Order: sequence, then structure tokens, then C-alpha cells
Amino acid sequence: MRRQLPILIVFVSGVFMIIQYFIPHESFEFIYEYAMDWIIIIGIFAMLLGLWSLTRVSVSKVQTKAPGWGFSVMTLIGLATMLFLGIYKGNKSIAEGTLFMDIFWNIYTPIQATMFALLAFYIASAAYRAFRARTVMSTILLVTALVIMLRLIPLGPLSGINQTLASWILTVPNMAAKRAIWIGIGLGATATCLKIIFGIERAYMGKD
Amino acid sequence: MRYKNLRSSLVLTFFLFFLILPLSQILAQDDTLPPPPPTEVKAGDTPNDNGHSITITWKLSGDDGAGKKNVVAYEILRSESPTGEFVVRGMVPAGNNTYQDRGAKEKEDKNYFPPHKDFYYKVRAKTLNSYSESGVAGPAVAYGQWFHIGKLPVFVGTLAFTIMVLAFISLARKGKEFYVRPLAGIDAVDDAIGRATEMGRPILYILGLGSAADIATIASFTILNRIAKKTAEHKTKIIVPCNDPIVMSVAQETVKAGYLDAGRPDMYKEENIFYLTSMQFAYVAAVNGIMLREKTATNFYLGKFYAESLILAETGSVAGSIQISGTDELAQIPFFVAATDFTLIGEELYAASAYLGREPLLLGALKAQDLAKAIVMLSLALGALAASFHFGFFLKLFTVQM
Amino acid sequence: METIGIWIAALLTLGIFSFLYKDNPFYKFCESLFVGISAGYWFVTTFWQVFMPKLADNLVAGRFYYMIGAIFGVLMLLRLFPKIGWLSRWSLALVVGTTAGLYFTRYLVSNGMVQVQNTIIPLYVKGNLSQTIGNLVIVIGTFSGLIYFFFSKEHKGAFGGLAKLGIWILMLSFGASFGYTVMSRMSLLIGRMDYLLGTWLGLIH
Amino acid sequence: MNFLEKLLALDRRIIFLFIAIAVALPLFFTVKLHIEVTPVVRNLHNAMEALPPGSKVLVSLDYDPGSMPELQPMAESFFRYCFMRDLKIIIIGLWPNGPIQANSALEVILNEPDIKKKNPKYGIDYVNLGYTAGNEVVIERMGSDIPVTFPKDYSGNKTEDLPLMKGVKNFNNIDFVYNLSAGYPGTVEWVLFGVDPYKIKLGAGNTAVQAPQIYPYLNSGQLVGLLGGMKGGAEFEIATGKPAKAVKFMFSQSVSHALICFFILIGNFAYFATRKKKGA
Repeated sequence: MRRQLPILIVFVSGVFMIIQYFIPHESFEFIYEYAMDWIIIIGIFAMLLGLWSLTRVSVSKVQTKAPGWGFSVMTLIGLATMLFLGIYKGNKSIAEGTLFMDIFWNIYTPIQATMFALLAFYIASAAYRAFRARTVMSTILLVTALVIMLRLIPLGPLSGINQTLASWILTVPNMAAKRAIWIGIGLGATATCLKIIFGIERAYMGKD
Repeated sequence: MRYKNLRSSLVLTFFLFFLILPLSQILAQDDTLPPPPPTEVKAGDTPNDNGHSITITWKLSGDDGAGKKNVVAYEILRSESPTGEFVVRGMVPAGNNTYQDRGAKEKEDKNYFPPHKDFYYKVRAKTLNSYSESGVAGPAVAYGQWFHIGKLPVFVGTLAFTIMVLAFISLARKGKEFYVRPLAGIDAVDDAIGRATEMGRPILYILGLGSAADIATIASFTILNRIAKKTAEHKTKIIVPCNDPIVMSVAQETVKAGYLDAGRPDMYKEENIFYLTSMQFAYVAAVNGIMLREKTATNFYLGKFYAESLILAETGSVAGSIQISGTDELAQIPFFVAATDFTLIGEELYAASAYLGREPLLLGALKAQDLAKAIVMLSLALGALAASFHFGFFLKLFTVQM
Repeated sequence: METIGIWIAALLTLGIFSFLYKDNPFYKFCESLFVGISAGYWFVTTFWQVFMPKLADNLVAGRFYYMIGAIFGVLMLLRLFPKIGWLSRWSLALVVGTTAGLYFTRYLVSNGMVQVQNTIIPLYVKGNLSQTIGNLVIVIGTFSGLIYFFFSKEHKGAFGGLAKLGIWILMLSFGASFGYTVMSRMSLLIGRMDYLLGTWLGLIH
Repeated sequence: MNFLEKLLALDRRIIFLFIAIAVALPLFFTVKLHIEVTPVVRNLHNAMEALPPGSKVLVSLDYDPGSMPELQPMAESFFRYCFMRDLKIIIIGLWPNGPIQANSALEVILNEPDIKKKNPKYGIDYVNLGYTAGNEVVIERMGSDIPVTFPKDYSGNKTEDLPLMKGVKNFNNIDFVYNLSAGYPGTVEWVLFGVDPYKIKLGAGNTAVQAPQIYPYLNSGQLVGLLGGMKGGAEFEIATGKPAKAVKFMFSQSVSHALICFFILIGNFAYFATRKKKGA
């Protein structure tokens, strides 16, 4: 019961989803839509597990006065504030102009944009560190990256040649490489799906 | 023919020619004379669908693209009886000769389209100021199909691949041994765990931003299981911060199973596999902190990754961690290749679970993948040759209708 | 209010940027606040935008087959109780099984058949040298790229040579993507700098 | 450790500092950078030039604050161009944030002296119909009936009561569609569900990351033109003769790109120099 039933559920639901792809009839379409909604609903319930985990880890840091426990207090305050502000006025709580949305725009959005902008620095440092002509492979990597980057720098008469080269690289060899990776991923992913459906890959199910 | 005898039709032709035609040309200036109606209107069930749609086709009006070229659109009208009231169901711009009258399948929907019921159709050609209607077509009945003919190539592919996988797995069950070539990223895993043990520092495992439903994440679970087993053997701490509650639950089960496999269930600590937040950059901000504060010796990034890949990899490099990455997200592979020590590219991520566990069944499936790959490569080569000599049939084998 | 908002946003921006120098309390403050707020925001918006319309409204409207989803959802929560936690595997099994089946055909079609279909192109285009070369590179590149992903044979001899060509083409593609992405990453930083120097300090217009 | 070895193991914070300067400093200058208008941008501009004054253009803003640095300048230059040419603007969004982005771009443009002189009026010269959920289905529904798909505008007025919307029933009454896109739903959906069935004339602006996926639609003629990333935005500003934000920002782009290239070159120089020494 503990081991067998989940494996059976995986098999039945997996095979059903494969079959329904080939059957346009409405009866299968209906079950498909329900199943998709059930998955979403399971996800919503699971949110509580997430909140529980976050709260428990933070509270235990505060209780044990672990290093940096004060920051866990900040996390808990942030969480509690948003939960309260987002629920207390019913579904009007998250309309534009509420305190909930003010926090979203003035605290959440700028931090997010800045985290994202860190990439500008990291892309430079990664390029400096990684783009050394050690081997043929790394030389190819470095030279193509340079060619593509140079298209934004005025080079006089060379600019035209560089533009042509850059767009050729993007449309021809780049396409070939992407296709090879895509096909490989397709084979790997489909094989993994089958391994899951047939119960061969079951590490995700845990053990007793 | 409405005019039964020849004489009256001759008289009519006469009138047409000498009276109405010049008049019509004058009238055509302000476009009030109706265009010739669409002809050969046919209505029938739409193939390969769920049974709530009828397809109508017609021959274009003489003034559409030819003649006076003043037809702007066609309206499609429907009725439940040939003589009943016809209501407009939709409109297509001039130049189109087909329309799918499609409705919802839910009975409570306003736009519900009942199957197994007779419908009659007319098509109306419209100019700016006038219109003309075709004759009535029908009755037509909508019904659902039980197999999508256009997806036949996919069906054959599905069967063939499934048989290949099952065949190789059963070979593996019978004890056949399979060779797989070494993979640098996999060979590095043991060293990376050993390094963490020597340094007495924890290992960080990031499953990415995917949900438990992403295949890359599921592949990563299997790898996590093997790595957890090894860390349990080495008594090294493993930290798994998650960004999806279900992923966290599964990760807990997976790691626990790894500790059981190693015979050290007592060492499993659930609080090391925890949830942070589901929002991309907040999650990254927190993981950045963990790397620097816990001084993780080895970082694994295996699963689905988006823009955060480079932030993680560069922060890990600041912390001096050994980093092993792998993803099937094409746009992020370059950043992992540049910034981490080893990268499992695309399919290698899926192969890694078989490599790490060396389980015969998983290796068998990997062989099936290789066989399929060989078939794909053969098709590519033959297909390109066929296309060079203008044989179109080969392409049709792979063409899927949606 | 707007001025206060701009000041808060600007200070938080600086707090995150300070991480580039090194980990520090200012960053830790921003980080912990960000985690709490984002988790709360995510929970609340999912509740109002997904839970209510997908489950509550449907149940109220009498569509009781949604109860099945709710039951599996509750099973998921049983993880919190160690003794009956194993029941949550039923929900996991449903999620994983369903999506495995769903993705199987999706990957087979879009990663397999469509890619093969797009790569079946003539190797020789009459009177068009650049397209002939382009097509040749695409077909040979894809072919050798796939050789690289072959697991059953060691990369030696002619086979190894093709595999090497394959990885070179992959590297070419990675270099191109890397170089191409620099522009959009710089755009992000320009946006932030514009905010700090323009919106906040008013130094640039 | 000599200088070269130090250079090889350069503290990344030095790189960070240079990048910050390379991005920030150019913002203080207005430099006339030579930016060539590429054919894809030129085509878009030509298609819009061909619209007679009074033409109705629909613009769909399908992005959120995350893509603002790239797409907001495009939205601004588009509005500026339309007001100058007396084209009537109908704004919608397939992303919830789109109409909000439009309002903040309008706020900037309506305060520019040239536009102030023209004094465009809401409801007559431009309307914002807001956001409707449904992704590509929204486009499909607009094909048969725009006022039904967007019954009310962003501020709650009835769409049918807006003077600009008089006689606008579906895509047949729209002369040009412009789409600013950061992903799904976006330009791909506009092509598949707007251009293919309804033969709308479509131009688009995309983030740099997104743009390569859109190129095939240009070659097939389904898209009249495309602005790719900040560079595309700058080219459009040059083409319209009104250099603005994107052009200004391109100076930062060029300097920072040049800096990264420079760092890569000196990194390699140091690498080869130290290797030679070791070899000898």
C-alpha cells in the first residue's frame, strides 16, 4: 500500500496523459483539464508547507539565538506584514494604491531590479576569468563572444564586416548547436519520463 | 435556372447587356450593387477535434481578388433549419475561403456548441455598402474524433521509443553489461564531495527554479539521492535550500532515502532541506548569503535555471567553492560553462543519474537514448540528401499537424 | 509619500549593491526583508488569483470534481504529521505522473520531430553559395553536436574527431549567446543607475 | 607576485568598480554616437511613415518593470512619434503591468514641450483600454470584436463612449499594430493569432534576449520590422530624428562593452606573458 499505490498512480496518470495527446474527443479533454486543475490545487495547498518551513527555520534561529538571528526577525516581520496586509480587507487588499501594493512597488520591485542588475557586474567578471585562450575550446568561446560584443562598439569600416559576421554566427552555427542540444534534451527528457512512468526512476518517492 | 424557357432568358440577357450593365457600372462607383455571392458552399464536421466545431468552405465571390475587387469580408451565418433565422457566427477578411465555426464544450458556456445536431450555413460576401448571400449548405453535424490522424508520426515515435527503452531495460535485467564513456562532470563529483569532507565544510545542492513537475528537476532528484548517500558515508553536511514547497518535500524524501541507503538514517537532519521563497531573485539573494556564511566547499546547481545562474555561479566562485552545474535551459548553459568548474550540458544532466548510481536499469535506458539518437542522426543525413534531390516525402515522416 | 518611497527604494538598491564589495549587515538586512516580503507577496497573490478562482469559486458553483484536487491537496499537508506523512506520496505521485506523461509527448514533438524536420534542408542550393554553405554548416553542425552527446562510444579516432567538431560548434554557440546577453544585462544596470542618479539624486536629466 | 600575476588574479571588485564607472559616467554626457539604422528598424519606420495622419494604431505593451530599461524607451519614442505624426493611439496590455507602463511613459511624453504644443487629448488622440486576462485568446477575440474584449478603459469609462473608438469594431479598423514584448504572451502570439488569421500589419520591439527568436518572422514577412533590445530602440530614435533615452543609454552600452573586451584582452595578455616566462 505504501510503496505500490503511489507507483500505480504514477503509471496510470502518466499513461493517461500520453494517450490523451492523441485523442481529441471531448471526454478526454475534460479529464485532462480537471487533472491540470488538480495539480494546480495541490500546489496551492503545498504553499502552506513552504510557509511552515520558512517560519520554523526562522523561529528556531531566533530561539537558539543563532548567529544573525536578528535578520530572521526581519524575515518574519516582512512575512507577517505582507500576510496581514494582503488578507485583512478581503480581495480588495491587493488592489493598486493599497499599502500592500506600496510595499510591492517601493520595497520589493527595487530590490528585485537591483538583484537582477548585479548580473551586469557578474557577466563582466565571469568573462574576465573564463575567457582565456587556454585550449582550442576556450579560444572559440572567447573569440565568438568578442565578435558579438564588438558589434556595439563603433569600429569604423570594420563595423560592417563585424555586423555581417555576428549575424551569420547567430543564425547559422548557433542554430546548429542549439538543434543538437535540443534533440539531446528531447531524448533525455522523454527517456526520463518513461523511466518515471514505468517506476524505474523513483528516487523522488523516498523510502521508509 | 429560374427562367424555364429560352426566350425569356434571352430577353433577360438583352436587358442585362444593354440596360443593367451600364447602369451597374455607374452604380459601382458608389458600390451599392451587391457582389456575386460565394458559391459551392460546403459545411461538415471539423476533423481531428473534440466535436464542437463545423468547418465551412466556399468558392470566393467573383469580386474578391478579381472583378471589381471590392469584397472586403465574408460573414458566416448559421441556422438550425434551412428556412429558419440565420445568425452571424463570425467574419473573415476577403481572400479567405474557409471558416471554423467553433464553440465551447461546456454546456453552461454561453458559446456552447452542441454536437450531434443539424446545422445549416450561409456565407455572405460583403463590400462596403452591400452584400450578397450564398445558398444554404447543410445539414452539417459536429462530432468528436477518437484519434488525431495528424499526430500519427508522433504515435509511431512514441511506440518505437517506448519499445526501445523497455527492450534495453529487459536486457539489463537479464544481466547484460553496458559500456558508457566517462563524463568529466560526473568524475568530478566524488572529488568534490571528498574535498568538502577534508575541509570540514558543507555541500550546497540547488535544484533550480523548476517545480516538481519539471523533468529536469526530477532528473536532479535522482542525482541528489546519490550525492546524499555519498555525503552520508563521508559524514558531510548537505544543505538544500528550495524555492518550491513541493520540491522541498520531495527533496526531503530523496535525501532521507540517500541516508537510509548509506545506513546512516540517524544523521539525516530535515532542517537542512528547507524552503525560502518562490520569488526568483529573493531566493537568489538568500542563497548568496548561505554560500558566503556557511562557506560551502562544493556547490551543485542541477535542474532548471534562469537568469540567476550567473549570480549563483559568480558568488560561489567568490566563496572559493568547487562548482558543478547542469541544466537543460539553453540560454543559461553558456554562463554555467564560463563560471563553474564542470557543466553537464543538456542531455548529460539526464544521463547523470544513470552514471552516478551505475544501476543497470538506468544504464539500459541510456542505451535506448543512444539508439534513438543514432536513428535521428541517420534521418538527418538521409533527409538532407533527400531534400538535396528534391524528394519531399522524407520530410512528411516528421511533420506533425497540431 | 512618493519622496519617501523613492528614498526607501534608493537605499535598498544601495544595500543590494553593497554585496559586490562584500557580505555585510546592510545586505543581510535587505536580503532577509526581501525573503519575508516576497514569500508573503507570493502567498497572498496566489491565494487571491489562483486559489479563489480555481477552487473556492468552482466549489461554490457546485463543480464538486474539484474536491478531488482539494483532497489530494490535503494529503500533501499530512507531511506535517510524521506518522501519516507517507500519504502525501499519493499527491506527489499524481503530480509527477501527470506531468511525466504530459511532457513526454511535448518533448518528443518540439525537441525531437520539429527539430529534425527543420534540419532536413538541401545541402546544395543552386546558384546561392552563401545558403549552400549555411545549410551545410547547420546539417554538419547538428550531426556532430549529436555525436558529442553519444554516451556508448569513447571519443576516439574519426568518431572522436567528429565529437570534437561538435563541442567546438557548441562553444561557438555559447560564446555567441554570452556576448549577445551582455547588452541586456548592461541595460538592467543602466536602468538602476538612471534611477539612482536621475530619479533619486536628480543629477542627470 | 609580480604585476602580471596580480593582473591574472585580479580582484573582481576592481572590475566591478570599472563597470560601475563605465555605465554611470556616460549618463552625464550627451555624445553623438554614430548609430547606423539597420534594415529591420528602417522597415518599421518606413511602414509607420506610410500611415496617413489620423490613422489608428494599436499598441500592446506586454512587459513588466523587469524589462523597463530596454522597453520603456521604446514605448516613449513610439508615443512621441505618434503624437508628432497625429496618429491615434489605442493602448492595451496582455500583461497586467502593460497599461501601467504605458501611463508612466505617457506622463513623460505629454510633458515634453513639442508634444505640449500639440496638446493631445485623452479619448480623442489616445486611449488606454487596460489589461484583459486570457493571453493569446485576447488577440483572437479582438479579431472579432474589440469593444467586447475591452468593454471598459483603464479608468473605467465605457469603451464605446470614447470618441476615438467610434467605428473601431475589430482589426479591420486598425491601421497598424505595435507590440512591445518581453516574453509570453508577446510578439510570437501576435504573429500567430493576429497576423496570420487577420492580416494585421505588425511591428514589434523586443528585449535583446527575446529578439533572436523573433527573427524568423521577419524573414517570412509576417513582421514588418523589429527593434531588438536597447540598440534597436536607439536606432528607431535616430530614424525618427528624435534621439532620446535609448540613444543616450547606448553610450553607456558601448563604453561598458568596450571595457569588457579590454579586460578580456589584458587577461589574455597577462596569461600568455606569464606562461612564456614559466616556459623559459
